[in-house]
Amino acid sequence: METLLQQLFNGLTVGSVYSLVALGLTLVFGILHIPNFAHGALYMLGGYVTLTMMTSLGLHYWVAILLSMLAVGLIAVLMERLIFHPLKDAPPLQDKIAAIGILLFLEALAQFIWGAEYKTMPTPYGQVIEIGGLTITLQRLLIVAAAIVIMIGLHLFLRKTMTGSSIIAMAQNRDGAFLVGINANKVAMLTFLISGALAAIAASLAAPINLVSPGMGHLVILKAFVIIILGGMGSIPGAIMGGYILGFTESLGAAYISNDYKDLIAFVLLVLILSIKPQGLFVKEGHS
Amino acid sequence: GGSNGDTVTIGFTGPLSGAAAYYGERTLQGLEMAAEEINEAGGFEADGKTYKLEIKALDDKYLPNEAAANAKRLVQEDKAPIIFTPHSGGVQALQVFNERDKFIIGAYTSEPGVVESGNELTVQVAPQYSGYIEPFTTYSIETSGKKLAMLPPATEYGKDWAESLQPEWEKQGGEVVYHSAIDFAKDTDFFTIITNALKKKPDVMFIGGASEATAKVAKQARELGFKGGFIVMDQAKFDQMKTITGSYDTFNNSIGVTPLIYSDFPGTDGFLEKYRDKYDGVDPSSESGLDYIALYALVGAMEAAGTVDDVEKIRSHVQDGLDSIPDEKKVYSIPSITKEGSFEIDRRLTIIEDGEVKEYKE
Amino acid sequence: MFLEITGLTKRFGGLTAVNHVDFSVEENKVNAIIGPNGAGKSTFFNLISGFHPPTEGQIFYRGLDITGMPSHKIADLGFARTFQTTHLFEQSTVFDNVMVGHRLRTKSTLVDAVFRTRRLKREEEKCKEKALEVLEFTGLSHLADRITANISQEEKKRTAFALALATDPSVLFLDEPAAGINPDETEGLTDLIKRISSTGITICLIEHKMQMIMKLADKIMVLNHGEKIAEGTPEEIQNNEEVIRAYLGGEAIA
Amino acid sequence: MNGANIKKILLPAILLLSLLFPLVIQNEYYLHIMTLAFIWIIAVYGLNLIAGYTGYLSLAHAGFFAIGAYAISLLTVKAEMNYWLAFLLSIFITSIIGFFIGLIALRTKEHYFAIYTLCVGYIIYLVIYKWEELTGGVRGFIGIPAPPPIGSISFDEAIPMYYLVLFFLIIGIIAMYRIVHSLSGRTYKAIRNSEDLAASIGISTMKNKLAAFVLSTAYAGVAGALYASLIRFIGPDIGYTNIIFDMLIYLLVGGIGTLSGPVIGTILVVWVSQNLQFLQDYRMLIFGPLLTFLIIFYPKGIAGSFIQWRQKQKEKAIQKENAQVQGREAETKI
Amino acid sequence: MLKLKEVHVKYGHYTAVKDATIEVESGEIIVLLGANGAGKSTLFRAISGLQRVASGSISFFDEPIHSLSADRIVQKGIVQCAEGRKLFPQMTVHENLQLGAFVHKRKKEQIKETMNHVYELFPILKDKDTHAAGSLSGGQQQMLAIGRALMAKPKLMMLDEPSIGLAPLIVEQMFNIIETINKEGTTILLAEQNANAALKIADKGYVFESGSIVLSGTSEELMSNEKVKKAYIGA
Ligand SMILES: Nc1ncnc2c1ncn2[C@@H]1O[C@H](COP(=O)(O)OP(=O)(O)OP(=O)(O)O)[C@@H](O)[C@H]1O
Ligand SMILES: Nc1ncnc2c1ncn2[C@@H]1O[C@H](COP(=O)(O)OP(=O)(O)OP(=O)(O)O)[C@@H](O)[C@H]1O
Ligand SMILES: [Mg+2]
Ligand SMILES: [Mg+2]
Repeated sequence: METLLQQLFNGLTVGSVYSLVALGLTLVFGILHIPNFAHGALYMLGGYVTLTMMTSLGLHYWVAILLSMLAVGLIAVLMERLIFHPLKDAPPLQDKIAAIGILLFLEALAQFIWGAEYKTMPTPYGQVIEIGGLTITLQRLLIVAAAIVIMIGLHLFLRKTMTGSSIIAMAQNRDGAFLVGINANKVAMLTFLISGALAAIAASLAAPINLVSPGMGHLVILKAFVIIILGGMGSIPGAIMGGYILGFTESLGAAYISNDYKDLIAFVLLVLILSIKPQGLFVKEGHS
Repeated sequence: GGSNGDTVTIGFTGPLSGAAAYYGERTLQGLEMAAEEINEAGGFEADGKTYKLEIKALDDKYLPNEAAANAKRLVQEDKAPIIFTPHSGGVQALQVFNERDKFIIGAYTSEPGVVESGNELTVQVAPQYSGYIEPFTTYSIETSGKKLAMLPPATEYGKDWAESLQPEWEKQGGEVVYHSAIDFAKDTDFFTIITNALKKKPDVMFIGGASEATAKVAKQARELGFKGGFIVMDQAKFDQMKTITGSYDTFNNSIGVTPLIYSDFPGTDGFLEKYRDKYDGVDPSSESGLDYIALYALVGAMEAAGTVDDVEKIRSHVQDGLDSIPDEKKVYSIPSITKEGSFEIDRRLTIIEDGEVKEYKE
Repeated sequence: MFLEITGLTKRFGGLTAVNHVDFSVEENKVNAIIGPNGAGKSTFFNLISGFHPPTEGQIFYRGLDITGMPSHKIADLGFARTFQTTHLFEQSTVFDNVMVGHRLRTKSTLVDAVFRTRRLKREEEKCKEKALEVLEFTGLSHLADRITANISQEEKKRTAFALALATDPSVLFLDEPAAGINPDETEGLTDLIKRISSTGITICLIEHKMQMIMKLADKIMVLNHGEKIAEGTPEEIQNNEEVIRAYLGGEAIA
Repeated sequence: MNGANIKKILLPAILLLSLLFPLVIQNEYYLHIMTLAFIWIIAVYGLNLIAGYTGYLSLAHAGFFAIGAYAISLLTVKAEMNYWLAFLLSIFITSIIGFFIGLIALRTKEHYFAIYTLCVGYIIYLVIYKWEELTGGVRGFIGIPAPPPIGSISFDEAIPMYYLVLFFLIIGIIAMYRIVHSLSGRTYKAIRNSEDLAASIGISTMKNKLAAFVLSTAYAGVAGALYASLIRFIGPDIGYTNIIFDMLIYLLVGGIGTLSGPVIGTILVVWVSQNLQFLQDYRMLIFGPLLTFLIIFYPKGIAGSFIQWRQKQKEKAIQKENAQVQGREAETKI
Repeated sequence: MLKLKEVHVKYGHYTAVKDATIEVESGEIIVLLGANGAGKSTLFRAISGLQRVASGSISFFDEPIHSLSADRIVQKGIVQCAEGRKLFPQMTVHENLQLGAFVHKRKKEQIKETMNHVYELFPILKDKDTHAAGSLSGGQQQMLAIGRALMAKPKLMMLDEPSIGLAPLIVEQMFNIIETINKEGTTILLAEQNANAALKIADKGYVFESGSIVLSGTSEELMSNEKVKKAYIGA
């Protein structure tokens, strides 16, 4: 029982991280229909930038995170301007490959700057809290809380502000967006900015409980893809749901099925779902 | 193989990019330091001729096929008589043709298979950890208890370790209650696996991997309320682990290999100094130290054999090479090489009690 | 009966695009379907040619129930179609476009391809001849090597015809073949359709251009909001009050 | 048609070159690299068939490559089967697995297919990585035999192995050439261009897609088996996503959906990256952007761009003709 | 107010609009007649900046706009109510209207007023306020599209086949509303196939055939023109 609770909580923690990453990915996909394979690299960069700000500039955790969100966001925008924008009319394969190219580049860059070894991120929130056999470190509470706050914030931004809804509008009907005078480029850049920032904060929150390394984005991004298919590509609630579903299945799977094969769970899950519903869950009706 | 003018190229193929690059670079550093020293000392003499050393390193991204390609290149273009490689995948890919192409493999891997395969031209530089197993077990069962949870890193080194630890542990009347590998490259969170391990109420936990990672696992185990001791795989160094946890208390009742920096071999201090001011203050690790001394041994072997290209002859003189290593170069003391071809090392063990580092006397 | 449609219905989510339509296509005739934009004409075609499974209703071809058959099987039975927005293999040459059209009448497989069997050679010949034949018939021979993306709208329409004809159809569905081409070209296309029809191929035609319909049609069905509001000869339709109100518009008859 | 001439001259020249290569170049390292490159080319042709000609970007092909490699290793080492029998069997196994995966995967489209196959590839990798009893896990798989000697020719020598691989490559290219130019090939291209239209002219898209997919996995299987027999040691990494990325890079640089693309791209990139060796970990700093900008400015790759250029010339010529014709008509009218 | 001079629009090699010269005066209703694919929508897309013109010039109040981006053109006061409506299907009617005023997003007050006005014009939309646009019937969607266009307070509104797929009754309403909007001071550019309905409310008309203007004049002239009758009034 205790273990079950503990594992559920662990799942919650991991799920929060997954959701944040998937959110950024799904936003970009919704607008530009690009599966951005380089998103994992943004996640990785987020971790490193925050770490550097803290260790070499001695900034406070939160300040570092903010700066890192900004920095990675800008890198993402740059990525959109330099690569995805020129490719917007190219055949569908090209943007995928280009994304891979960026991924390889950014990883090499990270290794060049920070080296290849594992690094650990200090956190001001190391305290351990015991609640009825349930062990919770403050950092983990933070991850869960922050994730929820961010999601609510994002939701309000997208639903309640014009600028935010212009993103959704763009996703739902590109031409329609143009017709009401939304500037496609601005929206695209804004979207990448947000997606980058989300990746950065996800990494910065997760880093203190694991490790920072050039390859840290690999598996996370693959799983994020699984999530946005689970949740329906471009769907925001879908990404959040999917993230937590995956988080729980993994931690429970690790506990009650097999720890060694837990990474398989995500992918098997996806393969099963697509086998049954080739368009993924929650596909929208074809509107005319 | 063969010699090229009066410089001998020592080849290296290992991960210099990607996740394992850090490890690859450290194995390379030892070689480069040794080569520099030897060259500064005017090179070495074989059969009345003096040679200088040149280290040529190629990246193989940890992939066997790349390693093979690199080795071919080093042999063809540089006539390298010796090629170092720090992963068993590479070693095994090279062993396919090293006897035919006539070069010695400097194998930095603990995989016993690479020498058991009976390859005539392989020198296993990395220690066979088998010797650690017994004292580790004895100490941990005495001080902490009989229930062992094994959480080795998901690397072949970790797996080998775990597999030789388990029988010894059971032989001494202990019981392995949990066994699963941690994949530092893949796992987003170690809580999950540690929770599962602790469910089995272990007294001792076997952990390892890079120091930072290992420390992290130990820390989280404590957070989750683990009170017992750790067996720390030799790859991790207590001193570096301390930088993560802040103090040694986290590791109370743990046993591990004495970090190079705490070793008291004749050559250790000199090496530490040189290494630190070459690599701005960073502490060296055993990989560097072992490759460093291995190169001395092999150069000694070439001198003793009086040839730089008759590799069989060189191989048969490695023992002489080991004997000829001057004391001030002995970062480790390696009295002998087994006839299968792996170095035998005097080992030093460290335990931590009440937050203090102590030497463990077997 | 040649092609019998009964109670055909299609719903997309909330919207009923085709609503209990009964219709019988007459062999060797030109059967026209007209109606305002969004009336459900294209959808009606899509249902018959197996692109959407109908929500309700049945389709019989020479007594055989073909309701919900996959479109390639239906094509195999001798149904061919053109699409409203001309739909071609844009990046291939006109000839290659038309050549695959006859693929469904061939048997050769990968194995034949790898070993260049006699069968493959024979069938490739067959397809080439067919392609040349239909290009000749549609008056496109001179464009055979052009990349389809670069030819004119009207030529694309003809290519679409050729592609459809290459499948040796017994019934041909044309969705607004004359959309986006000028009157003279429309004339030309009208003749082409006449000639096709005269070779004994049954034709189903959707078109907004009345004068063309009136020239060609033996029988007209009018759809509005997915429902059949009238059926009959051109004359009957022209004078049908409801049709005028719903489609031809106001006091249209000149 | 100058295209025909180019083919008439270039093809035999290249063939001759590849045949003479070992005799001219005495360097075993170059031979080894070439042999490896040829193996990759075979795999890339497989990828090209499904991604280039049929329009379905499969990211699982590194997985199939690995399956081929592990299959032959297991059969020869653990089951001690006759090499060539094992070789055929491992191709068969790869295709069978490909068949069942394709059966499901090909129901998805576009991004879904790409991501689906990406995941399938990753599953294959993880299974190899975790299933130690069978595959040896991270330790990899040792002692894979070279092909058995034919007469006095022993294949653990570099030159015979080179010719063996070259042999398979040539077979592979001829088969691919014939397929692409056959009715089946046209069918695949039709599907790539528009699946609806293809269906409307009576093509059973599923059957054809599946055929293309299975064949493409077979190519990957052959490549894998040859790889295992050349390197004689394999680890799970050969199934990792990096490998499929490499294949894609080869394919795109050369020109996706073209017959010469895989050859050009693979050989070029392999040699370039060998010569960038001295950059070591900085290699990708140059290579990544290089790749990306190539994609932006030459999305059709080298071969593709060339073909496009020739096509343009032709179009121009034709249009000029027509113009002249009209011109004459105009004159005659006057 | 709006002048098109020798405008050509191309899709790749294919020229969809050839040498179009059109003049629109403030307060007018101008109708473009033409069969499917004649080039009406393309011309509209060109004016709205969704499609670049290959050659020729478009000027609005004597200021060239053919090189401006779509959003700038909307800001200038040219709003299109496009073929196929182009609504945001998963958003509510309200949200759709809101976004219609995107270019005025700062002016909260004005947005409120305009929205109320739109609701007066189309009471049905007020009832459907919270429904998803995708769930509306074709006719309602068309009204929403026009409503959304109005939200931007356009000086010139372009309507591309507003009668598509609408019941005759609604078509009539639609044309009445267009007239009302025009009376309130918005200039209207209307693309239609339903010629007689359109010509009834229009001042001037242009007839398109495969991309070129083949005929133009006052609606009376066009009404009485045989060719037009034959081709676009049917029968
Ligand atoms: N795939 C689809 N999903 C949802 N609705 C659809 C789909 N296809 C068509 N519709 C709707 O069905 C109705 C009929 O469409 P259809 O294309 O059959 O009209 P049509 O008579 O061909 O009009 P037109 O003359 O403009 O071609 C329209 O309201 C359209 O929006
Ligand atoms: N995106 C596009 N790419 C290529 N050709 C196009 C494109 N859009 C339209 N066309 C072609 O341009 C021509 C004009 O199309 P357009 O939609 O402007 O005609 P229209 O008068 O609006 O027809 P409708 O009455 O059906 O709306 C048509 O032949 C059409 O096929
Ligand atoms: Mg239609
Ligand atoms: Mg239009």
